Amino acid sequence: MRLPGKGLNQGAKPITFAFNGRHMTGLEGDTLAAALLASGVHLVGRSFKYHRPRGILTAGSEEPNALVTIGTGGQQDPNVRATQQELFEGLEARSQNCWPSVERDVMAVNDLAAPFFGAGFYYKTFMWPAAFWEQLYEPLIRKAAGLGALSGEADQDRYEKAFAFCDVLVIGSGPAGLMAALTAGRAGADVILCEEDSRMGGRLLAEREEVGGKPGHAWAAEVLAELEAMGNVRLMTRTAVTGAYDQGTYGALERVSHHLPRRHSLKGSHLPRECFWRIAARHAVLAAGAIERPVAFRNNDRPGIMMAGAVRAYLNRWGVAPGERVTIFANNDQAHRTARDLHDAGVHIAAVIDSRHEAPDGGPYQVIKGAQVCDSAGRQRLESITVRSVKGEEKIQTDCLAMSGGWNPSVHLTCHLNGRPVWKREALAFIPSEGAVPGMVAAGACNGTFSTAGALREGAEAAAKVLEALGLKSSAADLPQAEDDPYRIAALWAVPGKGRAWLDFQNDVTVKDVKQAATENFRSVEHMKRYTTQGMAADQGKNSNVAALAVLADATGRTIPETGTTTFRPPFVPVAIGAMGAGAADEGFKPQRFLTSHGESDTRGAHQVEVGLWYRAAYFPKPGETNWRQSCDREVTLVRNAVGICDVSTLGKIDIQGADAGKFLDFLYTNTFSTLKAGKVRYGLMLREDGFVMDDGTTARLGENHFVMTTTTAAAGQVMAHMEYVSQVLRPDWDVRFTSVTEQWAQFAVAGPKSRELLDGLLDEEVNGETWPFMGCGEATLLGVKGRLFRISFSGEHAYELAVPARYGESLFRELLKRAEAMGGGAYGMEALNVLRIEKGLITHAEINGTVTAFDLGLQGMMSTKKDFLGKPMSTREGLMAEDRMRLVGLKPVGAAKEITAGAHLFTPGDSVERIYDQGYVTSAGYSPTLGHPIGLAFLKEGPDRIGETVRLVDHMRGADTLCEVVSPVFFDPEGDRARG
Amino acid sequence: MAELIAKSPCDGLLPVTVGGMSLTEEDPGAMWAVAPFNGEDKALSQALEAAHGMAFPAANRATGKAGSRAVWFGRGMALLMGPEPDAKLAEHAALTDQSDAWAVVRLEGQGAEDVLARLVPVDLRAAVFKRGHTVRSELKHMMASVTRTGPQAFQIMVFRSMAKTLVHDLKTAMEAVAARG
Amino acid sequence: MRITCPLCGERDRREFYYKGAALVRPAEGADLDVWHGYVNLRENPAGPLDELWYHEMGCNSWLKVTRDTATHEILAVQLASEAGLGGET
Amino acid sequence: MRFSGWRVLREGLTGNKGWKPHWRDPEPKSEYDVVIIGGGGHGLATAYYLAKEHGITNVAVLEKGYLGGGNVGRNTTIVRANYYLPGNSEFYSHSLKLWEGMEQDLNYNAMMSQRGIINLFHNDGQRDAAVRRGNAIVNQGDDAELLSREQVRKLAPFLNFENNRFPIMGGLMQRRAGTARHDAVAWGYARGADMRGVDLIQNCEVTGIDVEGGKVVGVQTVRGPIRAKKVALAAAGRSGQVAAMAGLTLPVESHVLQAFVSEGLKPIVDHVITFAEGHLYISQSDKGGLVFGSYLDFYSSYAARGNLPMVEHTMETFVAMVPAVSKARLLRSWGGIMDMTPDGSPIIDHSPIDGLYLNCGWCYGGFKATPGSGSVYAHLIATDRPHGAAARFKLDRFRSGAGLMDEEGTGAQHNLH
Repeated sequence: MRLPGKGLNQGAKPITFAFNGRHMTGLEGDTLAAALLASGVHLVGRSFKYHRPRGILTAGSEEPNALVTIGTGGQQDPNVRATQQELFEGLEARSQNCWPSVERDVMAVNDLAAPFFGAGFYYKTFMWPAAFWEQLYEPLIRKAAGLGALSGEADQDRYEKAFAFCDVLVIGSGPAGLMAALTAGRAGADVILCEEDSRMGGRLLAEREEVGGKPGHAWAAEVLAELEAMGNVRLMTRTAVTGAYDQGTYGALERVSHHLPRRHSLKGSHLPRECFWRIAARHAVLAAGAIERPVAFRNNDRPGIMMAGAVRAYLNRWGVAPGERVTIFANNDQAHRTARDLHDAGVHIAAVIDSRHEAPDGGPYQVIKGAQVCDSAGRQRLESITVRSVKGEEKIQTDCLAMSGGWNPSVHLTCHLNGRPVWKREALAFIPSEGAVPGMVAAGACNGTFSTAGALREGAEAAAKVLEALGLKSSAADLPQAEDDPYRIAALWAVPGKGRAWLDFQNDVTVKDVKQAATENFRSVEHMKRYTTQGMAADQGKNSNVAALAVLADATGRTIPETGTTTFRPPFVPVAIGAMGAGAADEGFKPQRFLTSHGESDTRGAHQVEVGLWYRAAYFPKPGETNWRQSCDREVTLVRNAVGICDVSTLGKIDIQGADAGKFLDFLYTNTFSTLKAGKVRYGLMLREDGFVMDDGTTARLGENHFVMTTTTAAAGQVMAHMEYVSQVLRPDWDVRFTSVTEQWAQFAVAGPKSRELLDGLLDEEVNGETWPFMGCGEATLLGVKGRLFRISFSGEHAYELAVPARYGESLFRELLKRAEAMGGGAYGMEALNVLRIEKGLITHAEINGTVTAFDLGLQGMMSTKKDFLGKPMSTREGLMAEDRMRLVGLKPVGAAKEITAGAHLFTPGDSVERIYDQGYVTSAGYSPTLGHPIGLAFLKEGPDRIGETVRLVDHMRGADTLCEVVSPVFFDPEGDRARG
Repeated sequence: MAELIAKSPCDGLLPVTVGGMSLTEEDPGAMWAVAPFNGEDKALSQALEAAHGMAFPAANRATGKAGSRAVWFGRGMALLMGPEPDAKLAEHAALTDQSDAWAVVRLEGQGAEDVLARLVPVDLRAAVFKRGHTVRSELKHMMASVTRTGPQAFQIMVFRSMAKTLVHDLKTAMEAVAARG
Repeated sequence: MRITCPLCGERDRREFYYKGAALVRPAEGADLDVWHGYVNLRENPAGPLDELWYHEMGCNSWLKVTRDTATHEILAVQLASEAGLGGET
Repeated sequence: MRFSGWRVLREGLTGNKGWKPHWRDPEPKSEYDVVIIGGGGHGLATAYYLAKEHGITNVAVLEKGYLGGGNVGRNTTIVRANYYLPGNSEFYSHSLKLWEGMEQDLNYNAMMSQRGIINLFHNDGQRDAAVRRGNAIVNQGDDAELLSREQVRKLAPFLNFENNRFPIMGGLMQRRAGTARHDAVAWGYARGADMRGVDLIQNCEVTGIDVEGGKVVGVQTVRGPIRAKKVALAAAGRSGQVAAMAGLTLPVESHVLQAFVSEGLKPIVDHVITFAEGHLYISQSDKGGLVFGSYLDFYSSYAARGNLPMVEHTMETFVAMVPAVSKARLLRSWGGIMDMTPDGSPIIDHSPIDGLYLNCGWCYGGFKATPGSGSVYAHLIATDRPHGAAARFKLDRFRSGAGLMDEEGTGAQHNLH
């Protein structure tokens, strides 16, 4: 019911919305919960386990009951807190976890079977017969469990992430936070003030207590105006600080457009739905306030039973009275304000029940002292409560009970770095342990100081402390007048009695469950939590942890501090995966690297595949070719018979200079490079310190102190980091410098018997065996552009690699293709490149798979005995030289089924196909059009000693089972005449 | 005789204008990595001064001016942007041509700082990151160099092959910033 | 986590690559047991640890960072090139 | 007390007053035949199998905190046997078989759910690696099958098959794999061990290991000295610390691995799904929470909590691969301390000290190993001979280089796993 002349948004624009299909009207500035209460709606959802009818308990993000679903399809948003969702025109919300409707939910039968659904019941049954778990029990449990539902469609909204930096991060904008921000701001500190709510002010918006002689919200407005005017203060509303991380890093979630009509957050618009902030703060002031805690009594979970502070918020901020005959049940003075405020607003107070005999008298309404509420009635809305006092039990008609068991300081963030809160007995609450988060100071209610004056004072003091550490002068803050009432409270956690008294509303954990857990010796608070699931619901126990802890302490005869503290982990409030993963959809996931030839390959219809971050052409289909094999075979053949062009720019290229460059390479590679003549290229092998092969490639000597190294595409980054490591960490005195030139040069392989002919006229000098011998290299001018030429071959053919500055890459690629095609050649892609190198037994990372040694690859000859090199000592371990290691061989099929598949395993014919008889596996396979049959490379136990033997190849995954002959890995032109000639 | 045609890294991708912000490709001229050899730092800096009128930049700083800059490029390295390096520099430093290795763009306009705050994990606000300041950091997941060239202008560099992603990421952030109004 | 790079200043952990314990490399000729200790065995303390980080997305410096593995507090940072980890050569 | 549906029914009708403690809280005795250091999944399972399979019941499990408070209570609950290297193959195969009979054996419902795991691959190289793995699994006698893109689509239509960065090419599926309720595994073994006379002693931190003449004779604890004929380490992330008490240095680095759970949601993910690109693994619990994880944070840590870069990487991969979960909200994240070996595979072996046994180096694989680890470790402790399924988990493989088990192929060096 909305009260005329009440609330801070009175007279605001009316907004129409719908709940479960029913259309209603609220006011701008309302939360969905406020608008529902104003429209007399209390039944909002159903509980997790028993599907009990539930209403609105709180007025904040800690709400455990009033979770709804908003939107449909790609915008369907489950588990939205009605107490946080701001009203907007056209908002459509619906209840969840109920069928067919929230009023009539068939799963509510669970409530009748409650006696059998006690703590941990599922650990004790559903075990017979074993197969029934997956087939029967579990599907039923899964169907019943869960809250809201995802639509299964891709999210249509945008999200973003951002970084922010500040001297002081103030978390919370209540009296403590505002005072801290004001003090720090005036001192010139770089301040960020984060407030989870849509409006700054915290409890000042919900209470009627004055600050500085004016209404709290008015004082807040003045402070905010001053902060706004400062250049050094950043105000962030709708922004919840979600986590504290190391060295002053904080995560924060900004709800950018949840409060706007949905069209604003559609892909068409660029306005993100949420922004996840990474804030680096030198210091932080935690002013997160406190969360009021319920009292456990029989049937304390009915719609209409709310937190006393929340009732005040609905009344004073939104002008909404949640009931017409309100009762209050409390163990502390503060809750009496609820009665006072409601009464002043003309709402009938049926009774105030205070568990303390020395409770204050309050106003002109009955206060029942030393009494407790021990039961309630009303299925879908509270109708009455039962009060137990010295006079016995009496029933009181009421449609709203405002309860308060006291307040729990919001210590959550101080637990994120494993800090343990400490018990403050006089406040009956856990408060932050000092220094739990380096650089963070707690102030106000989150520090167990509950008066407004106390909060203002601590906020100013916290800021002063931080300013001092920053070396900034703080002028003594002029603290405004405010109430400084003592926080009078007497312990009351659970009202004794029969029946179920709820602790964790959402997960349906009752006092009985906690007691049973204790009986079953789950005495550790962590055991109790895990056994009963208390604190594991969407509110992470914000409403229930301390009370549950107290009940456990009581049940195990220990004090609360003895029983232990509960810990909280990030995030403080649940964060959409889409927000923390913002920007990763589709191409945003990882950078895309494109070759200069990419566009030209596209126009030629190349099938392009991602190789690491790069895109490379797999093959270039010609008209009439219906599958990749046809294209691949043709491309292999044109290289063997004419000339092929392939973009090889993805290979890592590192420019190495300096007086010690040769020495450096000798240390890096297993073989020697200092002896390499200028103008020549040499193949090299690199080990890790553990003695296994890291990478291979060719390195060219361009001058006395100048080399250019080639790495594999896959290891380019790793090798660069490795070289920096060796240079900086291991050999800092050696004079050597290197720079990646992978991106500087576009490099193309020109391979095939007609490659030299192709170069005629392309270079302005003549190309012949003398000018460019095999493994020769040097500068060359290509069509007037200074580039480099390397006579190296990865195909076994007479071949060159041409490098030009990348700006000319596309143009040169076109020119090379034009010339090649005129000679019956053309472009070849990764598939053909792969077949060509397998035919020659040349290895890639399919073979250099991290677990092989030079010995396995048959390259032990490259391990220099004359010099030291990185990885040498460990490479001599017996295990890395053992004869029975799997070593590289070639395979060719024999018998009928001619098939070789990568990943297949090898067996000795006659052995049964079991792991214990496993002889090896195929690393690379392909069809060789040159030889007219499939070929493969494999690692085989004692491989080189088994040339000529037959092995059985078995591939269960692809259904291949064939015999192969073990051959040399070099299938084609073993003498290498074609490359040299 | 055929001749080779040059193509810039962001060819066909830029310019882009969003709200009051513009993203354009820069033509930096020549770019050479200059890495002084052991004990040659001072000599190199003098040679650089003599030949190109600018000192070797301190860490996180750029020297020179538009058209002829030396941008600190990480440990023991600067990127000489504009002129071809004087041959004498080679006596004191390793010189490596990078003219084609990097995509160079200019982000300018109201909100440019906010755009970079969505991509770069370093505080680039004017109060701490002034004209002539430079950082090596990452832009989203790309290795990047960012230099402030004006009150609301930045020079941003990533590897040439990532130009498309650079434009995609910057444009997306520009749109989000503009949408906030 | 934030690490103060001697060259770049305070930077987010995301810019760095982690290698692990910063140990002095044995002499090439050292006994294999010594090499085994260097490559495989770790004191693995729950407290201050000298370790190697690489400012991969920054200035390319290798850093020797002294960090408390129990609290993540960073106690010291220096350029690895000045830490003498290469051993006798 | 034997658990059953009838018991639950009977207790329900009589006010649930008859439930008994799951385990006792005994005072430590002055001497045991076997002292197990660490009351996590592996320690409790070891105690259980020592008692059940070897009749050794004069056993104490010493836990510095509460039972099951370590990694067994903070993981992504995945159970599988899809390894491909000798050593891991036979061990995880043995472990999965034990999982399949665990609940009846323990009379405790650990909710072992064989919903199947699908390892997705995105390119030829990853596919060939998956094929090699799948073949190894079948050769070991376990189940594996290669799924086409369309077969994957039928099982998990909500995945982003059109991802224009790393399209899904297919998957390797093991139907017998799945998930289990992690805490219940620890509690089930604890209850089973306790019933057989094992003393489970909580809040009993070990402060020293007593060695005389190269032989272990007992341990020092915060609750006094305890003599023991045999002492068995099962301290997971703390292994290095505990071993140091006996003067041993292990080839182990402790790292933090984060795990994540979302708010409860109606069922959408029916299987365990992993992605080769970005290394993400996801499943959905019976309570409806999406449970997922990714890489280590990649720095040594005992803090059991992580930092944002890896959190963000995990979420980014999730968004890229499964855009349909973008609106699911992360509820909680936590970190476990992983004992990482250079090759990423575990150690179950004698230590150089007589009577002191090692069980450590579980890296990412500890939870799924729980029953297997317990049974083979118990066998080693009881018989002083390695169990056939764990004969390759040798400590000296790092020294000799023989039999290294580098499943990832990233290299047998600490920083690479």
